[in-house]
Amino acid sequence: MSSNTDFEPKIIAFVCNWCTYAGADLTGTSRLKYATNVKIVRFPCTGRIDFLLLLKSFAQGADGIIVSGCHPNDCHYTSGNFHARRRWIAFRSILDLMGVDIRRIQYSWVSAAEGSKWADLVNHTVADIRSLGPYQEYQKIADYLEKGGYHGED
Amino acid sequence: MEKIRERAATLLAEGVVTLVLGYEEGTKRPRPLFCRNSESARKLIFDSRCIHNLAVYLTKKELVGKDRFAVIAPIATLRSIMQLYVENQLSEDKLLVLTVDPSGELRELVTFEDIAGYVEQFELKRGEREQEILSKIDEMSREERWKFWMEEMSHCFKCYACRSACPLCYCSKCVVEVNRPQWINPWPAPLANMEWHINRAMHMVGRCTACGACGDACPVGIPIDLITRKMMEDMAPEFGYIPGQPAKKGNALSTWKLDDREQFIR
Amino acid sequence: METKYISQSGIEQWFNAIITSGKRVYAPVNSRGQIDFKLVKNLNEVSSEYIQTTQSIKASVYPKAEVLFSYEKVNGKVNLTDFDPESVPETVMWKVHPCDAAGFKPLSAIFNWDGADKLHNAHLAKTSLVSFSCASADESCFCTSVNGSPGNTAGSDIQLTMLPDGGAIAEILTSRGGELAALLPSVFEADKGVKKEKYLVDLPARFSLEEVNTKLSKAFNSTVWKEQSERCIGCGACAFVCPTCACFDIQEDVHGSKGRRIRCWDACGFAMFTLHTSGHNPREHQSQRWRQRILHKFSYMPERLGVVGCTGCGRCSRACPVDMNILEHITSIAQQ
Amino acid sequence: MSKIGVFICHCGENISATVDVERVAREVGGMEGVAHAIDYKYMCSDPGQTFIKEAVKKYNLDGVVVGACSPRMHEPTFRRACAEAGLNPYLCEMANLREHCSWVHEKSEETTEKAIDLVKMLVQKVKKNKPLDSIKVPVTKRALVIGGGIAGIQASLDIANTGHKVILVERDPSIGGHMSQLSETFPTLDCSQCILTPRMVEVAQHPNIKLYTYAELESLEGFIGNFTAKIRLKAKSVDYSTCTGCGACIQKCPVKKIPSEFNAGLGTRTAIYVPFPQAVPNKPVIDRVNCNYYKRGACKICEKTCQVGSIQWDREDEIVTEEVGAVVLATGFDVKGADFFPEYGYGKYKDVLTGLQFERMASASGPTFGEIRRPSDGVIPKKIVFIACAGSRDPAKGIPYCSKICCMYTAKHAMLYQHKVHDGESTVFYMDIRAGGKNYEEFVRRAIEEDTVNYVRGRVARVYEKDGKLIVKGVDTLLGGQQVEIEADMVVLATAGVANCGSEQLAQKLHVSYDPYHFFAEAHPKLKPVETNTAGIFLAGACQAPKDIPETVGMASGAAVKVAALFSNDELVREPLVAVVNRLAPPLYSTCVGCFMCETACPYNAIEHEDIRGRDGSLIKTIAKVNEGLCQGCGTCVAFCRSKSIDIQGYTHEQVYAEVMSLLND
Repeated sequence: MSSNTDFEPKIIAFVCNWCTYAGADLTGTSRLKYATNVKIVRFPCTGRIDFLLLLKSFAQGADGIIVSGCHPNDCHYTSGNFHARRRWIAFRSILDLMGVDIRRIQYSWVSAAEGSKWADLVNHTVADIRSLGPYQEYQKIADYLEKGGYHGED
Repeated sequence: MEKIRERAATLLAEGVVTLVLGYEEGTKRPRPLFCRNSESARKLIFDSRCIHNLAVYLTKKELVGKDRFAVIAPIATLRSIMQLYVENQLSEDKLLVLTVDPSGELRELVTFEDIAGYVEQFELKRGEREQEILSKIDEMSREERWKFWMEEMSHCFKCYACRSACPLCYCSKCVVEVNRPQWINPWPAPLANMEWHINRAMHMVGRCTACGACGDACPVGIPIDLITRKMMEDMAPEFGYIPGQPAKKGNALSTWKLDDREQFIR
Repeated sequence: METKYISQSGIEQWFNAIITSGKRVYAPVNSRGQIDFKLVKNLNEVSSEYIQTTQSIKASVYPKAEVLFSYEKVNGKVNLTDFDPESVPETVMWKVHPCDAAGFKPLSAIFNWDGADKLHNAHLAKTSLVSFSCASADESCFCTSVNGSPGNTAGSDIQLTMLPDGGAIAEILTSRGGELAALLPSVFEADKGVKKEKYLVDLPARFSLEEVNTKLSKAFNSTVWKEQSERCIGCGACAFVCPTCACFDIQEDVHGSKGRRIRCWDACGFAMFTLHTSGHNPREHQSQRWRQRILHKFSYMPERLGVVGCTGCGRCSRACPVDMNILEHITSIAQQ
Repeated sequence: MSKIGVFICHCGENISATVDVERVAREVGGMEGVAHAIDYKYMCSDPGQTFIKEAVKKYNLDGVVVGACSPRMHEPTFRRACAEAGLNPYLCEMANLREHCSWVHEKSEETTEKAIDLVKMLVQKVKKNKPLDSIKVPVTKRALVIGGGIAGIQASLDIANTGHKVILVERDPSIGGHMSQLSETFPTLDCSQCILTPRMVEVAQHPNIKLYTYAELESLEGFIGNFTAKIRLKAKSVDYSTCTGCGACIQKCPVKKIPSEFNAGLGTRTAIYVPFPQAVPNKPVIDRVNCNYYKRGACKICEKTCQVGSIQWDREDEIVTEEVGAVVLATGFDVKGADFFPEYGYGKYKDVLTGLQFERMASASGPTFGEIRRPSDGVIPKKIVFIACAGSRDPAKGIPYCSKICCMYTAKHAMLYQHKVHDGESTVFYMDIRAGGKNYEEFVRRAIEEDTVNYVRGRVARVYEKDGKLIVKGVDTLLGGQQVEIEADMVVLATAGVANCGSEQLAQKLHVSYDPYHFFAEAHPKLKPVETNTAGIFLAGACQAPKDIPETVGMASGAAVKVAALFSNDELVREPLVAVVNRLAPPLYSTCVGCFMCETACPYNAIEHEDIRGRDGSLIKTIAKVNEGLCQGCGTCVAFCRSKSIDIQGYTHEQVYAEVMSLLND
């Protein structure tokens, strides 16, 4: 996969309401700038973020994903992020076994006070995904039913 | 073998149990047998070819009924029974476990504590087949792994034999049948199949006992058991669980530790 | 209908001629430890040592999931794109067993019983079947019990019966078969008068269809269903490998303002198959679903469509994870 | 089809300067199901809200999306506006066009397109929103306070003084706790008993406080506002309704050599006893483990002595049930005792004491009536060594934390010693002096400067006995690690404060979490220091972490206010953003199969078991049920549930799925 300077990656961010969403609010209040590629979906807690949403995002054409919540011990619900951390440890290991490109999922802890960290995270992730290129490997097969691609037919 | 037949016949004749779940000779290899009277207990066999995980039947109420029943359980089945117990799916007063220990002795395990103690003696090891395929996968690059699995997944026609054969897939409505929203596309297609198998592996974290029933059941020969197996091997030391010796409360994904290790969260 | 002789090298030349004609050719290939129909380009890819492919030719002739039509809403107007029969490529199924070829009759009976099924018929119209008669069988085979035989030509366009010299008796059975042979007429030599029966496997019938039919007509409330189905775990393996199973599901695949309607395989053995929205399930237990499977194939179809829903290929028995052996079960019903 | 109203705010120029708001309104207005879309200068202003209210009525809207600032800012505003117009407030959502868009991007096509995407995403979400009603939970306005030390006393009095009933449960025969054992208190050196005893009496006499001493919590069921507490009243063997507390029985009791708990083992008590003279209630209990009658079946001297016949030999433990709406945990702490310090000879040498023992010795009511005397021979020690951080801040001992109070009480001990033994010499070994608190540093300076206490910065390696002296070997780290050896007559260890024994079991009974040291865990380390994770259960004092008296009292009053606030309403009204387990028609009833893994995933113990029974009463299945009084809406159970049987209102599967699909589809 070659990097493509014209390529504008689609990145979706799953964040918790109490830390990262608030941190991203602070980025705004601080007028820090970041790329428009990332769009945020708000969740009560990282503990709520279903791994299936990540899979569906890739299938729907996301080139990259950000998952972010409270730092350990800072969870509004005390342990939602710890549950989430375990979920991501397992999920990453399974995706890696299956050959899914796990470099395209960026996990992070961004607190409500880390407005600049959020901007950095977004900009870094956009740059990383831009250099990885579009996730065609995944998107290509998302459309296939059976024929027309993966049965050795073409 | 004779001892198992005798014991099963006695249990049924004396009304201790109304059903003995065991194995009989099948077309090419032994198959599950439901003995409901001492007469049919004569058909029972038990040897190393008996590999069906009979624990899959234990959560089917219409089959096991309301009375006490016995199950002939090799070690893999015992591990599943322990996991089912922790997940509130079995009760001690309904179940009697018969097994044959390595010395050939017939053992009766009455309590889950007994089963746990018995299971503890056996180590879970990779077989030759698992070793061969997994080491092949280990050597692949990410792109090769993706190609390998996509090729395998293109054969899957979603008969769900893997799900049906798994003792731990006892949900009354599986997530693939949830359609608001339709998380996983119900038709067989390479990606929809992949999503199903990733999902299955995630649902098995901290639960899979690596019995291999899913892989054995797959009619098109996808080594799906190795997905959960590899996951189990990677996660067990990470989260400190031992298949067949589950923690009393919760499992790997419903519990956590302050110092769970990861290197990927920025 | 004419009978010809084709030599070993003739077979290869003819095969290559079919490939060159641009038709897709599917044939049994040994890959990943399984024999299944795959797209082939060379005759040497085709497997010889096997009794039966895991999946029937149904798996290659029809997609497992197929778009009935697709739609898109643009500026408040819906544009519909219907299924195009011409999109189906010309396909030759090579080395089909007679039991697979026979499967299209029951399939057509189901798909066309009330109205012509556009998709089914399109696939059929574009598919030619070159069957090979059977010189071997295993304990799961029982075509002779269900109106078939190792040399049954029903459904085939051309049937080859392999001879010890590597050549074959070629029965050109249909005009479509004639067209296929016409791709390289020179290799089809005059019939040498060899009787093909000599080269077929001997497979005595295991039960009488009439007897089974009579027994089944009174068996709806029998306990046999529960007894036989106890070990059934309710997967769909049997239905998906079957050459005559036709259960399907209709699904919508919607993305924003675009979408497509998909027909995909389903199985009457699944608990969800008959589940009503209310929560009621007329076939609540596996025994009822097993009964449906057997009665549909051996009673309802002969009664209503005039064709048996089983060709005796034995795939379901081989694929079953818990050894639900259909031959054994039907035999025991016949003997009751 | 939905009828959704979309309202795009310019926020003055905050949004409109970088986002083409008119285009946003125009494009979103063309969406399927959007009935009305406008943009306006200030949506949050009165006229802006009026636009929304009027549109709700005019277009009969069934959903509203406001594209403006962060929902963390104005979501309540717009939801209220919708509610006033008759639209369920939970059918209103906000798209964050300011903080997440206009403020972080330059003016460009992309920025406007992102704004459109964000609004569209919320339109797709709101299509899946369902009207929700607030959750109302009735409140039993009676509090349970567990632990009768200063924390429990303060909390009980504060709650009782707001007019609510309090049930105070104390494990020991008397309330008072550790504070009643102290001699003087830092930094003022006023007598502990003198300031505590009036409070104890006030508790006993308060009309709103029901006191159970010699009692322990057996179980606690229920949830905020609706707890049922079972309390075990341990058999006292004395009928308090007739006992006059004359004390004659105590005088006559022949078993006199039982080490006194109150005196930290330095004095003795009898088998029938009150722990200390000012005890509340000042009536005795019989210690059945040591009583001759209970041990051997004969004696009964107390019974013969008792003029009013109050001795009840066959009295049994009793369980009482109390309905309460809130619980304050005030079970205090303990100090590390014997065999924890083999290197300091505690337990081996009689003249090595804990701080608490020294406290009793310095107390005028203590075993030596306030004189400092060696337990071994009764001689007044001339040289005394105090060792601070005995166990605390020592990861090797498993206590990495600072016990917080030791620096201060060690200074106090040294000072008291110098006041009592004028020619005495005292040395304090310390790691750091932590004297953060009002007048604390001054207090320590006074000990060093006015009372000539010798402070040595360093660790003591070993204490051993030689020729009747305790040899203290340590280093002075300020003098470059020079070896220091002191021949002392007495050594006092400022032992670490640890969680009370049984706190782990208690926490499990109450379903509150605890830290690795078994101190109870607060709900948030900064913002919710007195709350626990379990709604309706609060913390006061050293059961949360070691702390001094003023801090404890402050925290107790804080907990009391939390309880009072809870009791200020007849019903608890909560946002309905809670998890729900699906319920279906028979025969499935629910897709939940009752694996109960959600039970461990829930941080709030909100998952309960619900039995589904047939008409004949037979059990069909047991499924999970969310207690909406306890659920805080984190949704961890939702992501965990394999069969998607649990969903969370406000962030349902359908809602978040629609959002994600909307973002990626175009």
